[in-house]
Amino acid sequence: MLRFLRLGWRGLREMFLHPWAQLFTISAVTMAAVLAGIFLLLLHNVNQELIRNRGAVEFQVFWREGADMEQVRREWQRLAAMDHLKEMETFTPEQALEGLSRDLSGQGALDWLEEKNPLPASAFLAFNIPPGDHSEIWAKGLLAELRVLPDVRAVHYNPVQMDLAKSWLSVSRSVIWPVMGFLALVVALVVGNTVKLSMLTRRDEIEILSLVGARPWYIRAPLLASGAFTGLASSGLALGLLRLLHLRLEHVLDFPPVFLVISFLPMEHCLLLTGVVTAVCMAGSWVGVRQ
Amino acid sequence: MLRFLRLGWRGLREMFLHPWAQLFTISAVTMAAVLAGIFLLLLHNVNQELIRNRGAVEFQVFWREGADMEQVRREWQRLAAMDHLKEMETFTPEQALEGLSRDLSGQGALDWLEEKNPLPASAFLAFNIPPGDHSEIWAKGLLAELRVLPDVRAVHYNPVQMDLAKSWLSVSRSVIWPVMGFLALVVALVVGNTVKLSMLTRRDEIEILSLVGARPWYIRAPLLASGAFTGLASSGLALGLLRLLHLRLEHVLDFPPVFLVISFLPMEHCLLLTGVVTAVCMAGSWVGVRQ
Amino acid sequence: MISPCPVRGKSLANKEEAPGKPPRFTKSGRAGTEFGMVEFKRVSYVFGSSWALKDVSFTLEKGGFLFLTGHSGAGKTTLLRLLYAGLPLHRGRATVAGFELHKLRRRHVPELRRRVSVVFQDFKILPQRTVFENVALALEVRGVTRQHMERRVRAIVRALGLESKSYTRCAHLSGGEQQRVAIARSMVVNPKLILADEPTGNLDADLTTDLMNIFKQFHSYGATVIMATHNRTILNMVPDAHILHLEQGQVAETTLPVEQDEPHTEGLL
Amino acid sequence: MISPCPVRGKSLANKEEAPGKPPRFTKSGRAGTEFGMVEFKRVSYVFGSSWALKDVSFTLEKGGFLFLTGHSGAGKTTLLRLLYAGLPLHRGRATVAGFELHKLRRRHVPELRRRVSVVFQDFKILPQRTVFENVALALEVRGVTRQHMERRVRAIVRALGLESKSYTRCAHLSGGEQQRVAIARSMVVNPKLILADEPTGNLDADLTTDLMNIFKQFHSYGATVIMATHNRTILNMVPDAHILHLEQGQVAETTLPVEQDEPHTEGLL
Ligand SMILES: Nc1ncnc2c1ncn2[C@@H]1O[C@H](COP(=O)(O)OP(=O)(O)OP(=O)(O)O)[C@@H](O)[C@H]1O
Ligand SMILES: Nc1ncnc2c1ncn2[C@@H]1O[C@H](COP(=O)(O)OP(=O)(O)OP(=O)(O)O)[C@@H](O)[C@H]1O
Ligand SMILES: [Mg+2]
Ligand SMILES: [Mg+2]
Repeated sequence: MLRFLRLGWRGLREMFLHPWAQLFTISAVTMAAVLAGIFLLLLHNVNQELIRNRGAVEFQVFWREGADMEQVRREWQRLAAMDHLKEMETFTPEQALEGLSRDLSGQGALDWLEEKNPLPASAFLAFNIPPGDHSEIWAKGLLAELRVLPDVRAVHYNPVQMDLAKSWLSVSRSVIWPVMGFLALVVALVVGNTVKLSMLTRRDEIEILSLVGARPWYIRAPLLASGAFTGLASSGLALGLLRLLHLRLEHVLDFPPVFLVISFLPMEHCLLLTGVVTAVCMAGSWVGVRQ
Repeated sequence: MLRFLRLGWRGLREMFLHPWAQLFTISAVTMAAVLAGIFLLLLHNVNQELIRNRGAVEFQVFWREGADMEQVRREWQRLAAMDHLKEMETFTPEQALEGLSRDLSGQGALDWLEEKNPLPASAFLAFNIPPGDHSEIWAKGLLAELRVLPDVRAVHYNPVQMDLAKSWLSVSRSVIWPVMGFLALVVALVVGNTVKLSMLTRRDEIEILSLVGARPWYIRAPLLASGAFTGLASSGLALGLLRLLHLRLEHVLDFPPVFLVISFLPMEHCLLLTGVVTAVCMAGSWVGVRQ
Repeated sequence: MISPCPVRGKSLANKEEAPGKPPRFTKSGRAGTEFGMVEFKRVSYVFGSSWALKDVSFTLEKGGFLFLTGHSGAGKTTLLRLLYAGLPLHRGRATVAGFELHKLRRRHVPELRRRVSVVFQDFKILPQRTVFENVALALEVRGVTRQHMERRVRAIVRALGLESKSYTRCAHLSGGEQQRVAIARSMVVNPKLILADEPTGNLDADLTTDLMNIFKQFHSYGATVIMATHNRTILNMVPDAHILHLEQGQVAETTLPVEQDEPHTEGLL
Repeated sequence: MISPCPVRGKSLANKEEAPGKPPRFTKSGRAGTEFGMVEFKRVSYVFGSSWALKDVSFTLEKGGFLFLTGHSGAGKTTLLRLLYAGLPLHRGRATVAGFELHKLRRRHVPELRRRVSVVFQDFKILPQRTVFENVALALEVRGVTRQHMERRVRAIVRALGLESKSYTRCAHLSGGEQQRVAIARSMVVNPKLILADEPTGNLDADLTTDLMNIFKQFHSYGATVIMATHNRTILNMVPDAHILHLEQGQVAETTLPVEQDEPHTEGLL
């Protein structure tokens, strides 16, 4: 074990024998990692947006004209306590007329209707779709539940909304992971090739070590150590650069109707990036010895 | 000239003396180019979406109640011929009531209003913002123009819409180009470093050529040729891979409310990618000789 | 002068297996012959279509001294490369340092190379490392402790007149100095079998004499030496040395006892 | 035997400037001295803190033959490196092949190197290319046409006994064969000034004699030769050769006429 550490330490010292090659390698790996990181950042934020928006199913509940407002209000209270409710807005007939009037002209155009208000009481309910695949059935159940409320005349619900949610789910399943995988592959190839290329500059060294009787692990341990160092240094640098980029762009989408504050990669993603890059660098060093 | 071509040809032949290094280089460069290409594809499609949606300013024009429908219709025809008009929808009072009624319950709830329709004639107009920075002034002018139409009681227009358009413009100005620039830089670094690294494997060769009296351009011409080849081959491969990826993902966002068919990079972008990668490879070869 | 057999330092070549000990396993390519002996039986080697070695047979007893001579391209380096498993042995049988080369497994190659010290014709030193580091490499690879290493490296470096260059990178050495580094690296492990390929090509007469004295000293302490050379003057420096003269890959002349049994066997078939 | 001065082939070294022609410009480092002459005046060279050459002065007339001798590390290679601008000349003045080394501009280095043919101690051949390609390289660099090139390369390769290896990669050659490729490359351009650094280190006596005959032939046709060597036997092979013996970077002994004016001038100041 001590010997292994010593060999690793030697690997790190030896990196300075080829400072240029090392510098090139680290910067190329860093840049590849930055590219991957930008993708991760993008996917992470898109995914967050999706998660925030996807699950909402919206219902509009209309009560009978002239329903007892006392009872309707009591029902509203019951509705407000329902599971998975995300948002609820209620309209008395007066509020509805006011809104309609405002929508139409903003000048009290329908004031003359006030005495004989034709509009019913209504409520707008948005529910988060609970996790699981039975969202359709669940929504149907909810619809039925709402329809049988006393004095409710009609419940509208928009199945397109459900489609959208389902589509997003399928997109994030069918695109995001394959794209991530492809991305990881690309980064692995770039990083691996860069490392292998820099191994080529050390081929003579490896040959000589083997000629004087070094065991394979004696040759490899230092290379693995320097591979690990390259990977850690590069991914560290890459995360630093990403953070800078993020600070620069954090609020760039934070304007009126979008209000999207770009969030940085969560810890797991950072660790993932570091891990993958380091692993690939070490694998590159390992394979490089065979060439 | 002929000599130069011969040297270039020699450069290409010599690539096969270091097949591994060349293969690594080409695949690393290809992968970097693919990453850049994915970004380009993304930006291109986002940008297209923005261009399609950004410029619309929407106006709602309400006529006085009981205005002469013949005259209103004539005005509609004039409006339909306006510059930059993107979309126009017109509503007679009957249509408006029908829509309202449908919106409220879908069951002819407001049928009893038909005799004494309280709603005015109205029109929905969406204009593309013409290029240039004076969109605000232009929109104000348009608003004034619409307000003075005979019998028009009110014109509503949503300044948020304008904000959105302006914000998108500023985003695409403040984000997309910096990101593209950064991206180009990153690709240049990855590619350049990879090429320089592969030059390291040819350092002895360069030294020997110089020792036997080769002029600098005699050394460089073949390297530039092989750099150019590397760049062209890599960007060609990268475009091929991108196209495959595109074919795979073309219709993945083409579902109900999004309807986004991802389009491939236009010719100019492809040429740009090829050009940048090739130039960077050649520059890398050029610089590599000094190291 | 350095002592090839230091009293305290154990002989490194034998670190893992004492000479004369019976072989522990033979499947892996370990031979039943005595450690330190070199034996070739009808060994041939082909590069592509040209024969670098053809039916070479000889036996060098433990502690022998053999000069390999022959014109440029005769196959001297090829023969030595076979001995340290720098080339795989496909035709014929050979035994060296207790290993049977024709049965040698990949994972036993490092072990073989720790028993056989080689001075390469093209030096094969690491240009970016110092003289000290290059020489110490051979010990480091064998897991020798730091203090012991320092002492031995200093001694051999001094013996070869490289003291003042100890901390110079090998890329900055003259041709002869590089050659001496290569020699020092092979000597520092106190080898029992030394293969030296043209070790005096870049050295002047005085240095050559000094160097041959070092080789002779190792030899007198029991090391087996095989040296490929063009330099006729050094042939006379070792009175009891054998000579194997190669011509186009074949043994043209030799002072070694030649076994005649193999062609005989062939005649019987 | 190859002819150093072919009747039809023009002398390549003089392609750009005929010998004896007055120099066209002196600012750039071209000298007023006769082409082909080598002159050193109080030349020194320091690597870091150690003097590789110290106050070396000599004059070698056009067509002269000079052996550089000296122990390993004496500075022979350093002297030759200065001559082909492999090292920059900072102290002293030197003239070679019509160039003043102390004034030499970077862009004139290729021109200088086309006039000076060098056999490097470590060969400096391209291992991945064939023998033919390596030898042809020297001609290619000078822009020689293909047919002329083939003829000359074949002739020199035959003269050095490498015919059968013409299309072998140099990585697959023996040490002596590689050395001969390096020699062939320097000879193929029909040089007027040859610098050879230890050209016989890996060659046996017969080949050395052959090779020296080639050098002598070039010499007899008017080429200037400077050869660094350890091999004392070859010193006698060229009867009219001069010897410059270096010791720790200083001229210890020489058969060249030594100019005494510089120390004299110093005495006057
Ligand atoms: N890797 C190789 N591939 C093909 N041929 C080779 C290879 N190595 C050596 N040869 C050929 O095998 C023959 C013997 O080579 P070897 O190196 O053994 O000669 P040598 O006796 O050491 O010569 P020298 O004295 O010049 O070093 C030569 O003709 C050489 O060209
Ligand atoms: N690049 C360098 N950096 C530092 N010192 C050097 C360098 N090249 C040579 N030297 C030193 O300069 C001295 C002269 O070296 P040089 O190569 O000229 O010797 P040489 O006479 O050719 O020796 P040999 O016969 O061994 O080839 C040596 O001590 C050497 O170590
Ligand atoms: Mg040899
Ligand atoms: Mg030298």
